[in-house]
Amino acid sequence: MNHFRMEILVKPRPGLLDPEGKAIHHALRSLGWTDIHDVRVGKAIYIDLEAEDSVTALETTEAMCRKILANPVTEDFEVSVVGDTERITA
Amino acid sequence: MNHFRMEILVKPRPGLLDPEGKAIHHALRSLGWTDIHDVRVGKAIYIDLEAEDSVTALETTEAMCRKILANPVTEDFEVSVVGDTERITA
Amino acid sequence: MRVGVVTFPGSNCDYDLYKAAQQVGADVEFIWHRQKNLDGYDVVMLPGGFSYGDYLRAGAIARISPVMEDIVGFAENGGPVLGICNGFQILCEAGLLPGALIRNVSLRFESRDVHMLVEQTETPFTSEYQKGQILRIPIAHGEGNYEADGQLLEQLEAEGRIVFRYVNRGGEMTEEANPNGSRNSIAGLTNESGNVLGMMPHPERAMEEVLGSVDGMGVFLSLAANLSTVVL
Amino acid sequence: MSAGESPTIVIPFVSPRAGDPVITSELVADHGLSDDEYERICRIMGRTPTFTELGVFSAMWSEHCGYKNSKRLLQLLPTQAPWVIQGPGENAGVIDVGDGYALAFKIESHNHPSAVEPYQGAATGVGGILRDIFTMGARPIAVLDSLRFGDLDSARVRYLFGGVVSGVGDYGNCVGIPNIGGEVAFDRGYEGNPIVNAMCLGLMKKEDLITASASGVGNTLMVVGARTGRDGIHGATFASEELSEESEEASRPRVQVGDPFTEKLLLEASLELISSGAITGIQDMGAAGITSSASEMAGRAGNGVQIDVARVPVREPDMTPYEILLSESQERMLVVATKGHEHEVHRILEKWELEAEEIGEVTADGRFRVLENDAVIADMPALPLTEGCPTYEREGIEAEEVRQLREMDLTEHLIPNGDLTKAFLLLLASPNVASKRWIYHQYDTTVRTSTAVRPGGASGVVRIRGTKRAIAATTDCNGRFVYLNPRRGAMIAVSEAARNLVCTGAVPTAITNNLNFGNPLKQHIYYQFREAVLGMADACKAFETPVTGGNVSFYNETDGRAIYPTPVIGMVGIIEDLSNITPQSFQSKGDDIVLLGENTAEMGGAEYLYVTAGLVAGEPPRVDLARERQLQRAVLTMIQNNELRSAHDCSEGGLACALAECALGDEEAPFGVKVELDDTLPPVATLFAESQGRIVVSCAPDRTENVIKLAMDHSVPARRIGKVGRRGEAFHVTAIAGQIKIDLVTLSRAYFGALPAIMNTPASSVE
Ligand SMILES: Nc1ncnc2c1ncn2[C@@H]1O[C@H](COP(=O)(O)OP(=O)(O)O)[C@@H](O)[C@H]1O
Ligand SMILES: [Mg+2]
Repeated sequence: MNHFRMEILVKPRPGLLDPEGKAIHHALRSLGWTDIHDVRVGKAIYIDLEAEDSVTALETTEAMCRKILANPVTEDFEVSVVGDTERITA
Repeated sequence: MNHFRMEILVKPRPGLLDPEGKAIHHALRSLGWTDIHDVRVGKAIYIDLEAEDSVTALETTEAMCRKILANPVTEDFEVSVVGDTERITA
Repeated sequence: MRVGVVTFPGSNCDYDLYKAAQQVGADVEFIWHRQKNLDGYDVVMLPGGFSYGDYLRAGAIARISPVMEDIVGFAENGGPVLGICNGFQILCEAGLLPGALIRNVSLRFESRDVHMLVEQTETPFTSEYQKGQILRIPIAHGEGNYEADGQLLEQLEAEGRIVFRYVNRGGEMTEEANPNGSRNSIAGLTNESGNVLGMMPHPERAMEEVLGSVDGMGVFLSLAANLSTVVL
Repeated sequence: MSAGESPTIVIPFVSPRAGDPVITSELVADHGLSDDEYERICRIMGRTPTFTELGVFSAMWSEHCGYKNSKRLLQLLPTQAPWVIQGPGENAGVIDVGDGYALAFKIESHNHPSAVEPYQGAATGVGGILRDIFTMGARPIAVLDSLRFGDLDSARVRYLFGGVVSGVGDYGNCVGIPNIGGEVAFDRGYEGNPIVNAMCLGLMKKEDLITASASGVGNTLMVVGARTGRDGIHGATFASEELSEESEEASRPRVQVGDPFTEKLLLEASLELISSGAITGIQDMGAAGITSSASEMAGRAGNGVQIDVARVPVREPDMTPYEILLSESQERMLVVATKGHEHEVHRILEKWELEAEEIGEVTADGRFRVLENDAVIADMPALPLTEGCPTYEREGIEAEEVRQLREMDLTEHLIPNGDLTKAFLLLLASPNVASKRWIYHQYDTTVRTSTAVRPGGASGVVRIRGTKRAIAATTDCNGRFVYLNPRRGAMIAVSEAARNLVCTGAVPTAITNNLNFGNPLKQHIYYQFREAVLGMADACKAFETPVTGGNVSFYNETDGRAIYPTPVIGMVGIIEDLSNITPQSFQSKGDDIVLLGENTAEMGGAEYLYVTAGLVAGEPPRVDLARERQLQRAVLTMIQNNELRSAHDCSEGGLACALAECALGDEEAPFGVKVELDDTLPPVATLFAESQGRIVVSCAPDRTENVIKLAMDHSVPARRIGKVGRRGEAFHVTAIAGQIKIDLVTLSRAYFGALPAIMNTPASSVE
């Protein structure tokens, strides 16, 4: 088995209301950053796990997303491997 | 001016307790995913903005992070450009 | 009427719900979230609170509790299920109710009295109310912003599944009267067959004059009225 | 040993642990210990301490745990009454509230952590005080929060304020404890050093009281709840240091993160443990973590404890014994399980999905002994840790600067600078007077379905289910008054707290206090502290409200400047009959408005001066404890005789603002007001002075005569000053030579709109 660090980005689905993004947009604008078109806020989840290889690691993580990490009604997700054994133990 | 989509990953600082990560870890374990060492949860923020070039876009976004997007006491952040004009309008 | 009130780790309105059901004469028991058998209950209630700290998303982790499988079965067999606040969030996460509850537009926890209009009285939860009645009931939540796509909203409206709506004191649907930004000012809705109700306001907190309102009693009286006839 | 020979004292030798630093005088100083204190430690030990032992002593002898500079004065406070079940010294005070119930209550500060990280600092502050309550065997039934910040025109202050409020809210909301009140003030005197005090009340059957002592030699020590990480190591010493530019950066790794979900589980598990009979003692791991909880529990029982740090479940690898002993990770408890009942503790904790680990035992030898696997790494007498901390009494001298401010002539400010109505609106919209809804709408106030009066009333009230009784609670302190005249200011704080309770129909019963001050080593701060304690002692005696516990927070300074001395009073009272609960706002048009007490021209410390001239100056208003007591007795009698429809005391903003609050209620249906005041005072004083001993009541017109007569019977000045008007009528208050006239919509907008408008402008953690 090998170690992998997985990064999961969970984002509000396009078109759905994102109150947090809206509020941040508003705050940034009033701080003088006026050249912003849109702000969306999601979650970044990092999971350190053991798996045979990176393909299995990805599959497992995607299964987690479908099962619980993302809400299919409101969210999309993206999964990637951001670290393997060496980088994690470092 | 050009369009850029910025991705900001805001993560809890290492060593600090991450109750949300802990709860998710526990939930994943009870669903049978036992090969997990650690779960940490942060925010993924996407900002579509206009800037001269990608260097300015990065600088501006980092300034936003320091000013308001990240809590310097408890969080670290990472900024990157994930899209330019074409990809955004697509 | 035999009522089961489910306790998840982090539920904090379970006791309040227990007392409210008892007040209308029900025989009430707590159901621990690991319990696997719902035989003998006439109604199952999912209380408010912060199951699993509301971490990840409100209701997301509670949804995988062992008891939920049986609750899904119970509901599919027509058993009445009432979810209040966090209970509503869990029902949405579990797919027993459509849509999702996301963060309040204010991004703040909102705790105060709201007014809501009773739109549907043909449900086991609201038969003792008058159609058009305006209730004053406390809310207390951070994620009560009901979100659904246009198609679903149309369907909910067309099927008359919106039971409660946020209004002002005069009964008008306004932006200020909507405490969390819910689509169509939805405060409570049912599933297709009408036996599952989710609502953000807390009727169990409006059961006695000393607490400021008795407008929540109708929910429990309705259940008692409907279910005692079934039992007898 | 033959007669006459002294017994040989065996001094246990402990060899230094590999990798630990050697003890140098710098290291001793870094631990906040003076040379004298260090010598004393060496004498107690009979040798030089190891690094771990030094850490333990330093934490236990810190200001926070050892009360070095406050203990002697605190002994002057009255602590006894027939209804006091548990006075100071335990996790919380406990009083008898009748019908077989006991009430545990206490207040705690989290000022320094909140200055560094407002959200987590405030959240963990609430977490800590809840644990203090449920470790007494009581179920928490209410929370209050007392807050102070700098002026809100700074983005950083808005950030602190917003963060603290959501931290207080999120934590209590998640655990499910209603917030029933509190207070907040904004003044440049708190810039950079906010005050965050949280109070909790818990209810139990009298027989369920349990104390935090390690009794029963051979019993097992268990740590339950969250794992131990490197959070807040040296928090106790940190809480006793001044803040500076650097401390913000330097103290970051010490930030503790709260987990209210785990706390909720811990609460349920603890109450179940206590009722199971499997344990003999339980204590929160607060400041100084395992060290303080274990040594305090040993100290109280006169026993010793032996702990193996290698058995403590940790969150991070490679933690040293020093770190494990001093970690302040939240949501942990130390439990003393009766020998042979450990499995029951495990069973209950498992049900609540929490960990429990056996880490040691209660011993008979009075030693605080720490092992790391088989090696002894600390071995010290337990009692001196908790009882041996040297205490100091210092010299206190008033600061010249304050004396000058107090003696300032305020006559010119009695002449209004323009229109009175305009000044009034400015005052009403000042964050110190304006509605605090923006705060308490973020707090769950109705969970547990027992809140009879929510925040927004004179005091919060929770009923006791199954009885006719209710408990009322309030927190009060006007720091400006204390700053200008500490003794009088403290008396006012106690009087105001009692007055607030009385207005809701409660009999003031006991207090807890949180003494927030600057650096006590400075003479003028010590002066403030001593005077405030003396004033509080006098007032508590006068109102028969003993002090059952409290907390001292010193070193509230930024770059050498201290906050206003702020002795927050948390007072509880008993309402014998729910029907006595009295609202603060007017209830019915046509009712008479009666003023109890006298208007005076005492403008010292008034909010009016701050709003119109940016001044904190003058002699604070006089307070006559005997007359105040009479006033309160009179109002209670009126309430018990059903004479009143509402009662509200006059505080910040004076009579005019009190009347506005009575008129506006919760905004939904405000009443008009028509009041005429014939005092021969400048109108500014009549309307805005913050003279003490005044309560505005309303009653049906046919009761007015009774009300005035009852007041006279108690020698309380009383007069009818006007009438409650119709809904939608104007707010009209006339004084000799001046008046306020304004429509209710404008009034309402000023009062309710102020805080939301301010908080809509962005906040930032950096200026
Ligand atoms: N931080 C707070 N938390 C909860 N309630 C608060 C807070 N600050 C103020 N309140 C509530 O707002 C109301 C007005 O506060 P305040 O003006 O301090 O009252 P008073 O002057 O009568 O003591 C009170 O009911 C108080 O409990
Ligand atoms: Mg006030």
